Amino acid sequence: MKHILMAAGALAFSLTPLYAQNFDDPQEFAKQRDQLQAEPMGPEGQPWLQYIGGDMVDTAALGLEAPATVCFSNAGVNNPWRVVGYTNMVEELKNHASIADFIHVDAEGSDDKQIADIDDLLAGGDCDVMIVSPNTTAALTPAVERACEAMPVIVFDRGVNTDCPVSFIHPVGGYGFGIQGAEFITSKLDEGANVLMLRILPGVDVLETRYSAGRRILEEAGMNIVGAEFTDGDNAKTKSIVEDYLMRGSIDAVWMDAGATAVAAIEAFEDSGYDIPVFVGEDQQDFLRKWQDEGLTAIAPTYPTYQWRTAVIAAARVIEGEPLPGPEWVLPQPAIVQENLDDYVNPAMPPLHYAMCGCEEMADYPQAWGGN
Amino acid sequence: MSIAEDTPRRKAGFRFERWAPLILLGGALAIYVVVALVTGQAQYLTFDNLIAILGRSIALGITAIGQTFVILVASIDLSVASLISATAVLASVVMDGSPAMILPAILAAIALGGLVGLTNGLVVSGLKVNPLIATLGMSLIIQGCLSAFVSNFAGEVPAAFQMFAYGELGPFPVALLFLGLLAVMAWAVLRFTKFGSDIYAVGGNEEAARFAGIKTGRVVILSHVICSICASIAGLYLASRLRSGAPWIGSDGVYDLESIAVVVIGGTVLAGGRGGVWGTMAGMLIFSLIDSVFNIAGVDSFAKQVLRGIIIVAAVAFYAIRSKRIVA
Amino acid sequence: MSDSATAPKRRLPQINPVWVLLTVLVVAIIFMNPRFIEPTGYMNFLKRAAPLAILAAGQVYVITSGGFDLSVGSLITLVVVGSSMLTNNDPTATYWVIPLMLAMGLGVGAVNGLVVCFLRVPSLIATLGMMITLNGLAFLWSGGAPRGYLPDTFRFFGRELIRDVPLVRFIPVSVIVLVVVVGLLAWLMHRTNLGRQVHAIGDNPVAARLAGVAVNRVRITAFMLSGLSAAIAGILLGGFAGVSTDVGSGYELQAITAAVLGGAQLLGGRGSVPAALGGALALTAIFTLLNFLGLPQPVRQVVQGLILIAAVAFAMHRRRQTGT
Amino acid sequence: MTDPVIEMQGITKSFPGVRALSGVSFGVRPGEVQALVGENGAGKSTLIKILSGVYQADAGEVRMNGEAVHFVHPVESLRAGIAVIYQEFSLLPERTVAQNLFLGREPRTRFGLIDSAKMRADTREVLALFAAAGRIDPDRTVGELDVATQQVVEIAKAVSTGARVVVMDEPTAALNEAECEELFATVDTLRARGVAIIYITHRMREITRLADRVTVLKDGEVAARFDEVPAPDAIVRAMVGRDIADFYAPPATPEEIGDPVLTVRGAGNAMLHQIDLDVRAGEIVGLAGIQGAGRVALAMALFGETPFEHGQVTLNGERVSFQTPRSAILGGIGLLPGDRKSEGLVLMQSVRDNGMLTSRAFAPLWSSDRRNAFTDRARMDALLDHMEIRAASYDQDIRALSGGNQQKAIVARWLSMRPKLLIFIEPTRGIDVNSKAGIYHLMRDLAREGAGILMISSDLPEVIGAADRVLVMQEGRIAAEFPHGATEQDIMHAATGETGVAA
Repeated sequence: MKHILMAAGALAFSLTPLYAQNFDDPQEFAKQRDQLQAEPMGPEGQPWLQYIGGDMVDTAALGLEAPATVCFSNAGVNNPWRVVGYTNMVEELKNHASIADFIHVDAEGSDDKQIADIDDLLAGGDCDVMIVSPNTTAALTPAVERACEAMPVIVFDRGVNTDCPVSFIHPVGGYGFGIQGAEFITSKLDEGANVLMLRILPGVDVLETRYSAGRRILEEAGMNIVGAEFTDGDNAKTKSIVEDYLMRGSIDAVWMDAGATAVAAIEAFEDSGYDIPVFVGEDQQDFLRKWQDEGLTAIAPTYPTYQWRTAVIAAARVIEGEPLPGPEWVLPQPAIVQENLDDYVNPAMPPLHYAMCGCEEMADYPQAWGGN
Repeated sequence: MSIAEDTPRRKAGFRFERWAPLILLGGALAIYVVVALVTGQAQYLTFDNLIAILGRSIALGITAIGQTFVILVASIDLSVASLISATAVLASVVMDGSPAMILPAILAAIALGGLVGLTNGLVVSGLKVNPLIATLGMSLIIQGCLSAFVSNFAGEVPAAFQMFAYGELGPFPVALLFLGLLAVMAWAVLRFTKFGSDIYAVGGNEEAARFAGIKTGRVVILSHVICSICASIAGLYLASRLRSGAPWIGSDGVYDLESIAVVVIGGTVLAGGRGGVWGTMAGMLIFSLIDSVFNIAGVDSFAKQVLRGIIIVAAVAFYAIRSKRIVA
Repeated sequence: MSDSATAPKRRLPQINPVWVLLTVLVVAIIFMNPRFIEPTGYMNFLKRAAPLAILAAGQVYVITSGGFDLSVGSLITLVVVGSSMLTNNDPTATYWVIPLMLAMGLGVGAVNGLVVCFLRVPSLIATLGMMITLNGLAFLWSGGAPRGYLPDTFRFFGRELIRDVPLVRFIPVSVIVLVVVVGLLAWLMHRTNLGRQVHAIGDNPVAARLAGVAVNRVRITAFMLSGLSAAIAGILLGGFAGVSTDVGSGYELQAITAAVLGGAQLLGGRGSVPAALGGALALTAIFTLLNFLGLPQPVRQVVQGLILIAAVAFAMHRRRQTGT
Repeated sequence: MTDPVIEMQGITKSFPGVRALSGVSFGVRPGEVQALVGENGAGKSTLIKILSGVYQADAGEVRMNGEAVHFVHPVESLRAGIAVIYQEFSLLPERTVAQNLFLGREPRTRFGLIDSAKMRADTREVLALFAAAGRIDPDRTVGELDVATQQVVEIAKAVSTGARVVVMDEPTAALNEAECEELFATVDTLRARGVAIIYITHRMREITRLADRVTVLKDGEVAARFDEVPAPDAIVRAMVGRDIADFYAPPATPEEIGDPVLTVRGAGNAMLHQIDLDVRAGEIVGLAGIQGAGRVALAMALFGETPFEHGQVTLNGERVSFQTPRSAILGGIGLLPGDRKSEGLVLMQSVRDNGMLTSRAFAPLWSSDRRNAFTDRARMDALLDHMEIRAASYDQDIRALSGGNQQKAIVARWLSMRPKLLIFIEPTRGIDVNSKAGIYHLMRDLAREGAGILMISSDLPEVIGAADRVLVMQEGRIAAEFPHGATEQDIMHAATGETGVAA
């Protein structure tokens, strides 16, 4: 046992300096900060069709004919965000006659399986266009490259390390998310206020960038960060952690890198008999409702699920030979604030529904999303 | 005298257990063909597709070959998933894109596997800790050490090393040939070496093995070392396939429980002493076929899980229901 | 010995090492955080430990009978998700949803038991299959994300406090549930025919069968109690923390760990409900302590792994020393 | 006369609570068959286990070819040339005959791989010593062979080690007459080759046929040593060494025997054929036969574990058809299994728990473990006291008790149920001589209280001495019946089918 620990320790020390990956990139930070302010192009009120930055790619040359088959290699539907997104996607398909067939394969959160899935689709499916939502960036790059050789590829959510896809669709990004929440806290509190940062998991790129951006802004504003804890996205653990912090001292604000456990964190304050401080959550219905019911001082940055619609729209445009924003299609990433909170709260929707879905006008809303 | 002693064993001309994995595999294949035909997707019945199916679960197959060894000696290894992550990360960090470091990285990964296997074996055979607990504890320790220092994809494997996962020799992927070779080697070890014979003896009746002069502790330890080294190789394969290693790839693939399920579906009994590596390969193929059937039939991923759980139990019941032994 | 009827000798009560471990850990926690001795401190601790303790108390039945139950974690998830689907924001639904969930726990346990007894699938595989199946069912039922809130009536058990209690100021409802459930399970295990027979079938199923024990009935009952305890744990967890999709993951291994820390013998024959409670409290105390020490998650995993191996190695060592 | 290859002198060995051997001296010369006889529990097995290094003697020494040896592991004795064929087979059922024969010492090729061809050839060569050779394919898995053939493989395994000393522990227990003759021929072959053979048996006929010398053990001491094979009576007297009438309880008087408790007519299943059987209240019926004759199968059929498929069973005047042990127990049958450790005891539980097991099994699951419809703690303790069970406390784990006390606890289990028919399988196996008498008297007491008793035993003197009537089984049938006082010869003849002695 001792040997193992020593070996692991030695290994670790050799690793740490090399592989503290850079999730704190000032350039990217500044870029996303600008993009949050930028006026998006495209139809107003339909953010899933809007884009920031004006580059377009022509797809007529790809020579596809409608109707065509679209294949979708999905990293997974293993969390509510992806469930809402996938529902958006399925509903959006109904708007596109040019997509005759839609084949969905689900990798259940495994890189290895997703690579195999893409190979399967290439070997046997009659795919004309492929949409990929990669499980992780680096691992899926070779598979996506192979897919690119065979057909046009649309990538969304996480990217890949290649520019071969027709377009990579994503909202502004993790820095933007972190910035919105942290700036809200600094605008509400004075220097030296106690801020607790709650994080889901280490190592996930989109979450790490949220954290680094949030931390940078809080530190620059002179906030006292009392702790940064991982919750594993587990409500019970979140509640326990917050309770433990409350036993040790007061908290003026809670910043979270994802909103899944926001309500549990709020309940920790309630159950321990404390006032609810300034809160950064996300656009999940349970948080929005709590916010509205309790009159919180809060903000809900979003990582909009409407990008799943956009992926289908992009595929349809490829088939129809229409131009689309690319090679990057940057979608706007609005935050829900006090002023527009009422627009997003909908008691008919399930607690884990992501309100920034851009789906309210779709045909089967709200039933398809589990609402009444 | 015990019940067994006084009851003459009935002679069985047809040994069901030997053929059961093939029957199951045949069944899975038939279902695959039928589903492909019924859904009008005959394009899935080509040679290329067969190869793609065979190549679906290489990492699982490599791990399961190792798991076969420990299960045959009536042990079990739950630490393979975290070991896969650890070796994948170790290899990709040591290589760090440099082709010159491929060999040292492979050696380092295998050494780590050997060390973990040795420790597992010592704890199981020396301290007499139940193997389930010993390897579960080991799994937590490895995962903890790993994620203490690495939290994302770390390092990068050079293009040359990606040959392992992506290279092709004629129509066959290199990794598939490697898996075949590994299976043949494992079969040869079990069939032709004294060590292989000892494994069956220790798993079948430890006391009898000890009386025959077999150093049972050594056999258990060596089996664990083989199992862990196989897991390291699976880790190397995944590093090659994913271009890098991350601390979650083993647990995301559920290689611990799935490798056990594959071995058991292949007819190796958890109590040890019976089974073999070809059954395990059949089990792996059954898993791959089921996955492919789900994909071509477009089964919803949640329903897929439900079915998978039922299939595992049903497959094991297929063997076990005939035994009269009380199990717990 | 012929005089044993007149002067029945009792064995000297051997102290189960888990209580020593727990005491050391609690002292360490108090040292780190003196406020732990206030009601808020230890009551929060007990509240947090309650679901695991109940789960471990149920798991002990299966372990003592010679098996494993890996399905409890996903059963917890299914209970939470299912409750949220069924209550559908209706506070009055609680009164039938909770009994239904308890029945579901019993039902899942019964299926586990039937598969083990009649299909003769080893429980490790049978409950692994059940674990995968139930996880899938939870997703399938909810379509991936639960559709309803859990009403306050449902969350009462896991979340509410009974205030103005003399001496301790307040008692969380979940602590009362803990005491009642573990008390009942301990009584069943150590004071009834069921408990003695669970021990017997785990010790030697052939002998038990030839002695007339209804091995299958007892085994299925053990699995049902484990399922029931998982349902109760699920109701507490759902109440404590609200709806989420992976509430129960990892609990199966924690429950086994807690039972083993309490000295339950894997593959059957020995097990104690109070000691499993001790194991669960010790495990929770370890986590709490590591939290106070500011140690990150990875270190916790390593410590958990080391303690698990050390506990069993120590037990085996003791068993060999006493020559049994 | 050649020098002894093995000489054991002054061997003493104690186990907790039991002195198994005291000052035993024993030797065997090359090319002779030395019969080692004694009752169960006389110390034969312990002596052999010391010779082979399973146990270490407390005092005394073992010499091999004149040099003191000290084996601490069976492997060492095996290497030194001592092969022991234990009663419990040590064969691996999933492996082939050849693999079993060469387990742990497989021949290898130049490359270090197992030389299967040589192993197969060597196996054939070894098997050629046996008449059964033609029937045994080296590539068959052992599990597919019948018990007799497995026995041959077990012996062949010992022979194949090239041992100079071979110990056979009741090798004919599972063999029929023809197979016995084959075995005797094999023993002759070995003797002719200069192998020293220690032959443990109960059967006088085998001693007369095979032995050159005889050593009799009794109560852990050498009771007699014969350099020439004496008349069987002399051996028996030395073995028992006491008044047999006192050792066994007196047989039942005609008045004590009542109406039939159990009547079986024309019953059978896959292993049993045309069973007709009566057991009366107050009567002890002995069931003799060689291993595999179906005695245990009959017990298990009556007990519902492997039920009869046809025929009639009447218990206390009522037609019954038990399909499970539970229903049989409810009907009034109790059974003491032959292998206490694997079939009788729940070892990690207390003495009292073992005693109360059955009564608890028939009480409601949720009711108290202290009291049920059949017994309660105080009555169970009284019962255990009555049987004079020696234990530090009834809360003690039962595994710490001696075999005799363990057996009594199992008897107590049944007494609380007041069964009408009690089946004892090998009731005194592994129990020391003094406790044996206790068990016999206990059985007689139970019979006097009105129970019918069916006793299955491989110990012929025990069957003859303890039973009021002896039934002999052969190949799944009841082949003969003898009244109290039959001779061993009569019974053996019937059991091995030499002559169809009808009662």
